[in-house]
Amino acid sequence: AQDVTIPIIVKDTTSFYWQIVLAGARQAGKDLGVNVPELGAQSEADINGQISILENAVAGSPAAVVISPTEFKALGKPVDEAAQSVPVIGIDSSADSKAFTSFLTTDNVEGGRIAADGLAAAIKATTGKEEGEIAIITSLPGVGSLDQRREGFLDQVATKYPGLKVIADKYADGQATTGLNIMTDLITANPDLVGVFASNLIMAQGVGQAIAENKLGDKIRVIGFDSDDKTVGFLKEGVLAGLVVQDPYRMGYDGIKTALAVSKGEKVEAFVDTGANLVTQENMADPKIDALLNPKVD
Amino acid sequence: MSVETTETAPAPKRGMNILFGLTLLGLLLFLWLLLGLATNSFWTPNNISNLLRQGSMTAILAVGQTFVIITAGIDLSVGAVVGFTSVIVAWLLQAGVPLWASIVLTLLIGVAIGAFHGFGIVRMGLPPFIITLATLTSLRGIGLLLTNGSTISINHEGFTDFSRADFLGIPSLFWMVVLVAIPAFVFLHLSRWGRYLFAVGSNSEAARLSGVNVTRTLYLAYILSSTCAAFVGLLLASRIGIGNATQAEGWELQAIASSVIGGTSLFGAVGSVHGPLLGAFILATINNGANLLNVNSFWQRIVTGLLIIVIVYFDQLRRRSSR
Amino acid sequence: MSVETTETAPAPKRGMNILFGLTLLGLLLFLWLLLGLATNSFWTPNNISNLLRQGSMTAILAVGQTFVIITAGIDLSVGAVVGFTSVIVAWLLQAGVPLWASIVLTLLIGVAIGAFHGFGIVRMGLPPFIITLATLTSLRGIGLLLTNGSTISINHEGFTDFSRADFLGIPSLFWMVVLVAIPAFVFLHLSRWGRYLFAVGSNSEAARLSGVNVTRTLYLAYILSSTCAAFVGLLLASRIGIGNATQAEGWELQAIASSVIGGTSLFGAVGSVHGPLLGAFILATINNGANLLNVNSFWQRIVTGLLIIVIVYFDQLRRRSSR
Amino acid sequence: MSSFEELSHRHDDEARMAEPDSVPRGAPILELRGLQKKYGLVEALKPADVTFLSGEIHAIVGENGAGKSTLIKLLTGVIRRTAGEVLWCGRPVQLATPTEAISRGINAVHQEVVLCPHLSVAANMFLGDEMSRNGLMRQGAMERAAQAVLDDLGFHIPARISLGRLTIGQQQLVATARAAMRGIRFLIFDEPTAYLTRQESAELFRLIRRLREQGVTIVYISHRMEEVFELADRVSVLRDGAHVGTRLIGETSEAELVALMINRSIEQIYHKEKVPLGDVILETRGLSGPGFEDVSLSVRAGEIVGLYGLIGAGRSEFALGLYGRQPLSGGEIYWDGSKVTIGSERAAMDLGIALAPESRRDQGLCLNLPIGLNINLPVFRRLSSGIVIRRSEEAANADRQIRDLRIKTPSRRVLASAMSGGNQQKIVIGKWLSHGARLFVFDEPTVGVDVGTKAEIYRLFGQLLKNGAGIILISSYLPEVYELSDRLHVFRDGRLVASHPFRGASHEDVLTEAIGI
Ligand SMILES: Nc1ncnc2c1ncn2[C@@H]1O[C@H](COP(=O)(O)OP(=O)(O)OP(=O)(O)O)[C@@H](O)[C@H]1O
Ligand SMILES: Nc1ncnc2c1ncn2[C@@H]1O[C@H](COP(=O)(O)OP(=O)(O)OP(=O)(O)O)[C@@H](O)[C@H]1O
Ligand SMILES: [Mg+2]
Ligand SMILES: [Mg+2]
Repeated sequence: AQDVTIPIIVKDTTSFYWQIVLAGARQAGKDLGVNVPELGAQSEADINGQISILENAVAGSPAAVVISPTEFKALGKPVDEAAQSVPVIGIDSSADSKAFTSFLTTDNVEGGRIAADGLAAAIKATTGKEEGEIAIITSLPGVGSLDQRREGFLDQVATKYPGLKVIADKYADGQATTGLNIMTDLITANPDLVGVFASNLIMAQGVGQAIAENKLGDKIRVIGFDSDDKTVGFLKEGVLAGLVVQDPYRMGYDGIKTALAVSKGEKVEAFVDTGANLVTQENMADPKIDALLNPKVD
Repeated sequence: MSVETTETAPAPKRGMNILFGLTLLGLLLFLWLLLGLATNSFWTPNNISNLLRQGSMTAILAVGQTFVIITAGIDLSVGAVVGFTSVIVAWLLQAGVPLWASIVLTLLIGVAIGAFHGFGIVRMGLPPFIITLATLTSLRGIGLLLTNGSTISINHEGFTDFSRADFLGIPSLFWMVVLVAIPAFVFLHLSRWGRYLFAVGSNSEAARLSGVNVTRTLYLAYILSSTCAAFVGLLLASRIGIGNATQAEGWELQAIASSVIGGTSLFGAVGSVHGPLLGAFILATINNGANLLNVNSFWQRIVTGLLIIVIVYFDQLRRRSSR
Repeated sequence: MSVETTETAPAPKRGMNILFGLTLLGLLLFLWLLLGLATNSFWTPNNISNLLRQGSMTAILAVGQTFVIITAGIDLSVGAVVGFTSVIVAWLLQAGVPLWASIVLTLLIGVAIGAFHGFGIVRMGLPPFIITLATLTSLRGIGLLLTNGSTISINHEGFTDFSRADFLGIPSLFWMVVLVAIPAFVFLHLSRWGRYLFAVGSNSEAARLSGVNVTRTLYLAYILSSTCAAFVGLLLASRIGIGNATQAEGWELQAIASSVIGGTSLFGAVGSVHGPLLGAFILATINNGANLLNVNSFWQRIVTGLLIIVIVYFDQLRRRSSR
Repeated sequence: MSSFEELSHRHDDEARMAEPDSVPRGAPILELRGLQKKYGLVEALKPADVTFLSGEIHAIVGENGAGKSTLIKLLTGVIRRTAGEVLWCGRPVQLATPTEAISRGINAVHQEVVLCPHLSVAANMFLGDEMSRNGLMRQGAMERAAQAVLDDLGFHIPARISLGRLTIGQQQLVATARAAMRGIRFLIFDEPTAYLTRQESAELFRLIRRLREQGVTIVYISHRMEEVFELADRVSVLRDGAHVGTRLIGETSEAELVALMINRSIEQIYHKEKVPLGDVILETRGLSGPGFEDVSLSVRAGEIVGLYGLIGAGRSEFALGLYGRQPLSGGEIYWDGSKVTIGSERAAMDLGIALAPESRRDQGLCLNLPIGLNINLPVFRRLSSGIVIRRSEEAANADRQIRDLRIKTPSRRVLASAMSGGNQQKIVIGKWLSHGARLFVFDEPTVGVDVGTKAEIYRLFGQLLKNGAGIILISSYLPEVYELSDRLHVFRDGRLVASHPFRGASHEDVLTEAIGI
């Protein structure tokens, strides 16, 4: 019955964030009567894998393709090439291509800035001033969106918060345990540490655990990125000071919706920003934020 | 690797093992001394606790791995087993299964995986590298399927508090190492089954002709390795408070490296229990020290690689000269 | 492991190699037929092109890896070398070095890495597993240090267009496989150096006493493997248009799996050039088919693991029965 | 009671508990009825009926590949039979696993040493049967017991060191001691003297006779006829996998056995070509290296120079040093009168030296590669034009050696590992015959080789000599070196202690010099 096929290609199917994107897309498929193959590489670092998946998806002659390019430059030409046979809709991140018919992104650089603002505010709330030593922990090197968050964060700190000093700029290996170990060692080595930005879900889990273990939630403020039960729990307990949350569900849903419209020849918005929000204990009860924190994943 | 005597690790002299253990211990203490001089924070009780915690899981994996390597095999699946069993225990606890039952069931899954490896190697004649590589691939898939790519939070306070607890001032995680190491030592060095592991690794045909049940010995080695991994899965779940199938990626290589740094020969028939323990804590010290010294994490990788070469090289030298 | 005949891979009878090649080819064609029936899109020229492109890089790595495995060694570093050399070529091109020189220099880096492995194994007496594991760790670190953890864009149009180009309707990447496979075949199966690889893998002492320069043979094997990896690094850089040190993670395991599926024995002295090629394209077909059939990517992992077991098992069976 | 008997007694009790049967001395203890073994299409053992009597020494002889080792492996549970029946004390038994055989008191010293090189001598002797108390091994007790047994048997081997540190010969002795400890009712020796010197052989014979006195049934396989006549009560002959007869030793002769074995007669085993001696090819002056010291000798064209000595006397080490395998620490080598340095095996080969090494498993053969590849390995350079190998010549060369040496194989593509011990030895020799050289070093060339082929190999020596080559013959088998050498050197403790011209001293003198009393 569903003869319209619109595949969605995410960066990493093994991550919760992308599962929410897929859930949104799945729901859109159900609502709109579109067949939505859910594709994606198994690591955000696997660029070649995503290119192959894009090639395979295009070979199936779908009505359109929704993709979240894993690396800006690398996916440029493959997207150009794909766009020659099908309309391509970008979500989440951008690629070095002008061939996207429409684009729904959250700006990761902006996300990094929001995190910096959130961290500064949290530090001010504890110590009374926007001053002190802070650190950033990145889950994996060489991942586009994480690089952008780091860049946004560092830039914002440098320009807006001269009192905050980044004393450690660490990379882990994608493992929560490594994040945990790095954090405990940072605590040991830097007794004056007041804030940390853990720039994705897995790092927020590991870092949160280190803070919880050492009961330092009121001394070291941590801003995480993205959310799940665990990190929301940490937020409630005050272990984490805040989470930068995007709207992955909407990205998935609207991505498919836009793609369907494009395939029917309708006119669509060329650029949509789905936004990123800072979630703290104060605003987490907001219905809008609550919806972001509890997406309908089935 | 069947016909070469030249390639087999030269058999160690009596007492050699102990001597090497002491050399390694010396290296570890030297590193600690150095870090104590270079940083103010190294010799704080807090940091020592952290260090012991950080090395514990790799240490247990390395001991299990050593049993397998002594039989001239290898177990590439341990990292995947850790991730998978962390999912299993989280899932069981979430489903309301009592703690003790969850733990027992998770360990049994470890036993089952090990038995499957034994089956593949003994009955199907597959090389250990291949069967454990296949399990590695499949287990991650099954774990991801179970969780649909996300993580399962563990809300059992007692369980998650355990990894943070201390006993007699020593972290409970390190006590778990002791709990594994003592029976492992008795098994490997004092019991006849341990000797059979060495015999099978040295010359399985000779062992078979002597009436050693080679099949059972191999099953045993792989079951022990997987069960250690499942145990580490429990500890990991307790430590990070979640079950997640993609965790512990690459830990198999760390475990193998620890074991080899600890003097285990990948050609089989040479190894001990204390060696891999020291190896694991040497690696943990390197990471801990690098963090304390705020060394760029990329340098950390480079140094780890070089150190593996240097340590194993000196081990070889020492063994060769002692022939 | 000096006295075991039972564990040595039983060697293939006359024509056995060819026969096994045919069985594998049969399996590949069978998969293709099946996918042709199950999907509309499989047998489109576009998809076949995709498939050929997707299998190419693993195929080249697997051929290089096979040389090493035949000598009873292993090269865990190839994935890291791919990532590292992608950084090198991007860096050179960015620095304005002419294309040909960048390519030559990158390949020379591959040669140097292989020579270092040879040195570690022959002169320092390290097990291949360890030295290549150490390089794996260190190379990623060096690559990350060079790029400071980010990526280097390649703006040389001719270079990045190459991987997308076709020649005679066949993707240029696949032509690269042909370019590697033909000399590799001549080398391994028709030249005396190929025979020496087998002899060293079977019994290096016997080979040495027969006048085979074992040292040189081992150097050669590891240099060939690393150079193949550097070549794949070039292809990858061309395909993704960037240099990034974290790319190609885990490709070493894929290459080893392809090689073993293609009938190479991890005990050494058994292997061919066509086997790993077929193995790589079988794995590529599984992934391609799974994508076309919209199989959940987690299932894909599970199936890949199982398939490795099944294929290697039947290979063992066939060899045993043909004794 | 000696410590050795005590230990075997320990087993005896266990065995008696497991197996209440016992038969009177002289009655059948083990009977084979139509016992058969096939490897695929190869019939390694055709249906055989043989009866072993309790307390006898039963020799088995036959050509290489006749099926002797196969028979032994069947009896010790190493391999499973294809058909037939085995009666143990009159009752059918499976003998499906080594454990079952051991539990009945059946054990063997196999042709190839099968022990664990990484374990200590004591651990090897007790492997699978450790002394333990409360689940923990009694390591000290085992070491003392093992040492006592070794001392008792007159083997001078420390029980605590790793087995891998011993020479092959010493390892063989450990295997013997171990088997004697366990095979308390039925003990099989598969060419036990192959790597032993005469003195050690004598020790072994004393042990075998002592075991017979204790009522143990002994099966003794050997290619050395004089040993068979010295030891055995009865002898069975195998030919091409078939049992062709059993004789009482008193009622047969060497000629009859040989005729049964090979179905043709050989006039003379030690065939010595009289070749006029030519110029000196090789001379060493005060050569020293690991394991040998100050060795000066020379070899002329047409001359066989024999090196005799006990295990570990340093002859193999000398050969390996000469061949460039191990660095020399002193002395000079002259080739055709001019001083040379030999830095690698290849350099030695290029000079014109060929070495057929001592251990075919460890040094001689690539076991899991085809016979053809093994034979051609030293000569691929000659068989190649440019990059590629000339495949027809490759095949022709291998086939010629297989034919000339009568290697029993359907094809050059069969793996070396599927060959019997003697046939493997022929491959090692064939490899060097095809290479050709001016100086051949043969280290224990006839270990495990049957009489017919031995004669063949000696004839080949003659051929080489006539072509102007010289030969260094290393052998622990005194009759061989004694009868063949134009000049016989005796090694002891790494030094050359005596030299004799052809038959220049008696066997006894040579032996005394080797032992050094
Ligand atoms: N694993 C095997 N596969 C195939 N054929 C085999 C195998 N083992 C032995 N054979 C064959 O069985 C036959 C008998 O071999 P066996 O080892 O019993 O000979 P043998 O009498 O002991 O000879 P030798 O005196 O040379 O040791 C030989 O032709 C040999 O090639
Ligand atoms: N690498 C080595 N370094 C030092 N000594 C060695 C080495 N290898 C062997 N030896 C010793 O050198 C001596 C000579 O051994 P070799 O094997 O040459 O004796 P052989 O006369 O050939 O006796 P066999 O009858 O065992 O062949 C032995 O005592 C041995 O233990
Ligand atoms: Mg035999
Ligand atoms: Mg010798």
